[in-house]
Amino acid sequence: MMSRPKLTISTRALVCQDNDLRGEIIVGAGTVLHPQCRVWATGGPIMFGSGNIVEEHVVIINRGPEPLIIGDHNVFEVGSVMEGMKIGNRNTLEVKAHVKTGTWLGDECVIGTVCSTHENEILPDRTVIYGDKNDRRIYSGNKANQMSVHMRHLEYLMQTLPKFNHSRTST
Amino acid sequence: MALPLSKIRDLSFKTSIYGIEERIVLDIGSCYLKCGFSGEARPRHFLSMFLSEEALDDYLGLNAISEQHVGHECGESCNLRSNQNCRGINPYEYAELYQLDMMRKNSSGQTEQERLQILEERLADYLNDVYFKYLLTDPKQRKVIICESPLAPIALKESIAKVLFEKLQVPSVSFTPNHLLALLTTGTATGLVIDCGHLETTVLPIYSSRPLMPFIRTTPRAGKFLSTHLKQLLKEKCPISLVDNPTDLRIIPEGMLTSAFLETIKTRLLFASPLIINARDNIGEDEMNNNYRDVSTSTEVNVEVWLHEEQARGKLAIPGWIRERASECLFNGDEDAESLTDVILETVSKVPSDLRRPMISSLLLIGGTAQLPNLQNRLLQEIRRSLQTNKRWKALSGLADAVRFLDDFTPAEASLAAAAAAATSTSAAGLGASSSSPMDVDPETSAPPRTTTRDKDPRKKKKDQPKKVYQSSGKVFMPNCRGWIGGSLVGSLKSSGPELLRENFTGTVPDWSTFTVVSASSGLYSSQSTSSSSTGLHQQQQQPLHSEGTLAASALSISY
Amino acid sequence: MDLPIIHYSKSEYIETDTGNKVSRKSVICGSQNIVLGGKTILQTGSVIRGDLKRTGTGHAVVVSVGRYCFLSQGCVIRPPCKTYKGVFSYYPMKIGDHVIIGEGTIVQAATIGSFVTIGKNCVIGRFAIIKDCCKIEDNTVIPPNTVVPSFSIYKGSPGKLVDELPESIQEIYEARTKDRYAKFIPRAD
Amino acid sequence: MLAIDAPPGQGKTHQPFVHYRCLCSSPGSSATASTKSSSSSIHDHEADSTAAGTSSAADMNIDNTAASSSSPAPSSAGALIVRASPTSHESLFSEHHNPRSTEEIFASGNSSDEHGSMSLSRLYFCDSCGEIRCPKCTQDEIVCYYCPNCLFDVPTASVKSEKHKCSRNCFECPICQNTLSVVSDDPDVSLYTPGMTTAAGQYHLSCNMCQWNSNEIGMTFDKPTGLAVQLQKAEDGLPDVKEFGRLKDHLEKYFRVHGLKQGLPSSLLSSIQSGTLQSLRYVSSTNHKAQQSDDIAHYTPAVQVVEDTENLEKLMSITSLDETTSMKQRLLQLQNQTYSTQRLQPQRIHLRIKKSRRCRSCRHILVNPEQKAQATRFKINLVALNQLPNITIAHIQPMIVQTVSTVILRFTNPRQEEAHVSLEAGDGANPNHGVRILSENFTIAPFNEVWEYEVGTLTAPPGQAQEDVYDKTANSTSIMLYITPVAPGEVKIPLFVTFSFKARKLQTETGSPKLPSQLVLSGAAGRDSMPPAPEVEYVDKKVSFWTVIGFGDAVPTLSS
Repeated sequence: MMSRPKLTISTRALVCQDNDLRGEIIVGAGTVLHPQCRVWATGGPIMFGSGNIVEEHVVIINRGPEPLIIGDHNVFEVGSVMEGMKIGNRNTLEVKAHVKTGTWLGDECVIGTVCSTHENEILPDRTVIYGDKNDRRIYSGNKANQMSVHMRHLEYLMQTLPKFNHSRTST
Repeated sequence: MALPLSKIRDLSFKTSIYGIEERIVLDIGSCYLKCGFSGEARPRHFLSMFLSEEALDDYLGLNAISEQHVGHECGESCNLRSNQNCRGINPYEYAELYQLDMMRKNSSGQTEQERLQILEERLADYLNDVYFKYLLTDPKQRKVIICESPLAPIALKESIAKVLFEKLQVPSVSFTPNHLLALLTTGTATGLVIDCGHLETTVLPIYSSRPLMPFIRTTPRAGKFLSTHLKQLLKEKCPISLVDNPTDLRIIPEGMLTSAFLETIKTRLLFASPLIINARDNIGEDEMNNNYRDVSTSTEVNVEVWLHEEQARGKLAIPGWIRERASECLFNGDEDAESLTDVILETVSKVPSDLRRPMISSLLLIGGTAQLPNLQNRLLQEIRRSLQTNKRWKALSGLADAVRFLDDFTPAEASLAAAAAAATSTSAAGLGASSSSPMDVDPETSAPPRTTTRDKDPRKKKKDQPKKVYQSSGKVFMPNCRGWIGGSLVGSLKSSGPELLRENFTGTVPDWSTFTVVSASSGLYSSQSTSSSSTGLHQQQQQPLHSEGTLAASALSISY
Repeated sequence: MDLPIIHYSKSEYIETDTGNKVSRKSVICGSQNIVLGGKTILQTGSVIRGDLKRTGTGHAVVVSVGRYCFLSQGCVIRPPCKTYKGVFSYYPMKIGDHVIIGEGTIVQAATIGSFVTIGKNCVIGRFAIIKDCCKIEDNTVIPPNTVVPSFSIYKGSPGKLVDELPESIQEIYEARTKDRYAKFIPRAD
Repeated sequence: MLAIDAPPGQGKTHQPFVHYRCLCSSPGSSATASTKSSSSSIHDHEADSTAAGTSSAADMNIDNTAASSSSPAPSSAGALIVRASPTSHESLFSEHHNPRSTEEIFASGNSSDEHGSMSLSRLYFCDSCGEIRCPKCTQDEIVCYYCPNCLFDVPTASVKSEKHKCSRNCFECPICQNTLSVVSDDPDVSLYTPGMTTAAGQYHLSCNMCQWNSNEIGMTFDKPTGLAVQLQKAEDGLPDVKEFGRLKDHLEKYFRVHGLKQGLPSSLLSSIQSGTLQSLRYVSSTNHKAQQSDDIAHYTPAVQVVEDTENLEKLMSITSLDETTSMKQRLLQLQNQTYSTQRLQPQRIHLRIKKSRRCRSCRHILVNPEQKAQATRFKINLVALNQLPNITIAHIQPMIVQTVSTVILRFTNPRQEEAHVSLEAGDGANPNHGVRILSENFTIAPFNEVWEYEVGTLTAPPGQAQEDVYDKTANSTSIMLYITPVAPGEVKIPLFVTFSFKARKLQTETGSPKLPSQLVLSGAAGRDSMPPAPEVEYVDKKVSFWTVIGFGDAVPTLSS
């Protein structure tokens, strides 16, 4: 095993045991890391805000020297890959979505299933990338609704996951 | 809104519960196929025929079997010749369903046969899809109306009939001329119909619902011509810059300029410029392009592309002047290919002199290329300008004030005045002539963008002056659907062109150009006239028509 | 061509009484909530999330997989979730018999019928319903709540009907899954 | 990104495959010609089946003349009588051609061109004709309609008036064509409890793919059900529908005025081709008033639609391709074919159908699914897979030019009777590779349910079978082939298979004529017309067909 990760986990966060964490990682309150996810702070630290969900097979890598700051209430669905520079709040990386190196995500973006961004770009708020050809549009839906669903989702995970999984604490 | 209007109509026409009386209306073009049921105001489906070259080979069995075709693994998705799959191989390239020179005899017999085979197989696939995937109706139950272009190759008509009768077993097929059908959607039966499609533009005068076939004229200035011109412009004028290194410019790789790519640019970015620029004689093309560039007010559009060779993202910048001027090629004719304007005026000049005014004041532009935003207004200006300035049309210059499209509005005062003036000279009832609208008095100089674009506004204008001489419904129907809608109208009235019944199908179909005789009511198709080939565009020979003896007029063979 | 014989290391796989062969290198969360029908194979790296169970209920089956199924390497079976009447919950998933799920495919469907083949690297969205006798081509995305009717071939993102399966497909898929099971044999050592 | 991939270009590698040939696509075949009178095709079938019945398994050269005089009417076609047809078929029939003789089949498909051949899983086997049928030589019929999203059966009566679209709550996203969900602003509200008092317009359609939301176009609903009706109502109230209705009235009047006999307009459409010069001159030289009656009366449109000038201006100032609709999006919006993405409307989901299939030559049903949308069972399913030996390539050596490669083909018998197979390599391939079949005649054991459970023991030691075959297990027999490719490139060979077996003939008490199940084979030889014998009777059946087998690419020489 590599050098032990340096974890700073909020007491109100839930980080499952069975996953692969490397480097310096700070996990904010209410954030949930499912088993089988991979968070590698090989360069600078990775800092999660509050209320994020990181599902299995997710890869979050920070290779650069700067810290990778992840805002609040983002969802990283199964198999998504985050290599970007910065991510705002309430973004969704759907299943197998890929945010490439050097990219910044604003707020409330949706990177659709199996879609990817380009390298080194800045996505404005409410960008959605979807479909075979990575089409883009700016959507105008109502996120407030989805926020309440997100909060309930977190609540559920906080209750259910510890029944079946061991969790980690700060090192 | 109470009961929808269409419902009331349905009742009044005694449609049965299954609506079997309603016919299938098909408009089969070289690039798009429109299909639907008669009695409906718009086609149900509008299918594009994008098909790869590779897939085309499949029809000949030249191609390798796709990888899925392996033993038991196979069979799930190896419906090799299904259109979907063919399109899937390379969905960006297509071949037109047919070519105009399909029947040209100079090509070797084998290839012609092959071409026919491909045509038939493609048609069989498309039509099978039309019935079982789109219209979802039993082909055996409904009669079929084909909106046909009068100059489409006879082989196409024969193949259509063959597929419909033999593969699908439809009870009857009637070929009905597209131009006339389109004209009926304006509520009139006299006019000059300009069908600006993909392969060619055909202009056909129709008088009292009689297509004046001898006066039909065509020009290749149409959609395909525009695509070729656009391709040239893109290649020469639009380098691609790399996204990562904007100063690094590349020429568009040939492989990128597929039909689908061009179609995308054409249908999403191009429009006809509202400004006419006068070309001096002998002006170089480059100079002209510079002129275009200088006066252009349209924005540049960046299209992101992927450069395969460089493995890099590129940006194709399409300048505004190309967007507005690519369609200029439709208005600049030469000897081989007359411009739209010239072909229209040529037709007008050839019709009997007392029909000229009714014709030029009842223009109707239809066809896929007519969807190009602002094309019709531009054409109107061009026609007026030609009449006023072009020496060739000096004889017609008196008609300049009468030029009018049937689906344009004319201000009431102007039309009243014009109608009064025209009252003595026009022939048919309901027809009149208009003066030019005040907005574009001077077609020489720039007229501002007047009424424009394909997008029809659902807002409808109230009829404030019900006693107007002109009552046009305006752009209520799309130009590319008008022919189909006409077919639907005629079909819902239980009429159509002469019907060819399945029992009597012998493999041949009536041919416009040979004026084959058809007795409509009995459905008997007599193949007396096998004399002339399909090339007879200005065929002199005409034969009498035996339709229940109702027709008194013109049972004489005449010479032209 | 015949399917190739797959040899596996005897130490890696656990064979159950009913003939299920489950890799020790697969991740099975909440195994008490998972039912495998028999003669089903779970390959290396596959994940089944039996821990995401419905709120409120006591012991409940979260994921049930039928007979002769083949879950390839790296696929993820994960029950779908939504809020219903204001309550957020995960809901059980049912997979029928003779189902093949390709490598790297992520399934969050509500139901997958019998005689279904899902290709590699597909994503089956939340609460999707795949009926009996279907094929999902490689790299297809079936968006949430989509229904795939019987005898369909879906492809693309979003997955669209591209063709129909032949009427003989049930026999073909049944024979294939059985063949696959028969050819999944321990390495002779 | 408009990333257009160039076609793959490089030669693909060819995979091994086994295809079966359907005779309908072979040159000179008449299998699809079923549009003639039905009696002749029935005649064909009759002869086919009797001939197939008489041919004994061992005898390759069937005496078909004898066959034709044997007993008529197998149970499946009991009502039909062999007639001495006056057509040319008669002469053929008295010779040995009409029932497809082995030689005839042999002659029709002896080439390696896989055009018209498919994997077994896509094919059907018509047991009254004794021939393979492909999807192209079957006739589709609609069994039932259903919505592919909600899977509800739609009664045939309402299908057309609902425009073949789902009339429940199923919609397609106008941007990405994904299925839309009905969502509420308030997450605590259940969509499934109607009758609740809810805020006005709190429901809308939303796409979970591209995040499109019907709020964007101002479309909201007060209740979450019956949305389709609301949308269709709006669609039917559009100006084109109104105008269409007006035109229909207008033209109907016109058609009626002109005394249209038998519903066909005299002057309007049937006389189209008489639009001759002669009549024109007549028209021109006489009083126009006289002609007026022949023209359409003055028409007053129901609506007036102006073009939208905004659109051209907008189009002139766009900067990205995404600001206009794609052709795909546009063609799904036939109510206006809009350029503007903001005007795209959600569309109701198109229905799908279940189909039954008939043999084109004998009209027997080959496939008949159960009527319920969700059922996957079939009442009749005569797929070839259950009736013909399934050939798989069990082992293959790489193909090297001028080097002998060994291939093992496995023949699996799906029938419950022992089968005899004889093989013959065709020589019609191009290039003609050297083929040596080690066992040309062999038997395959019948299929037995019990063997299902011992699939694990499928590897009996090879070479130990009693017959001179490579291997025999359960219901399959493997044989060895030596292939010597003569040229590089894909190696494929035509292989002629004759398959004979003793079919069990079940006597049905009722003699129901419509029960061609797998086990009931209609071919019968020398049997009584109606014996109530309860015991199982066996008849000899022999089926011949062509296959094309590909072995992948041959490499020029062995690289050492």
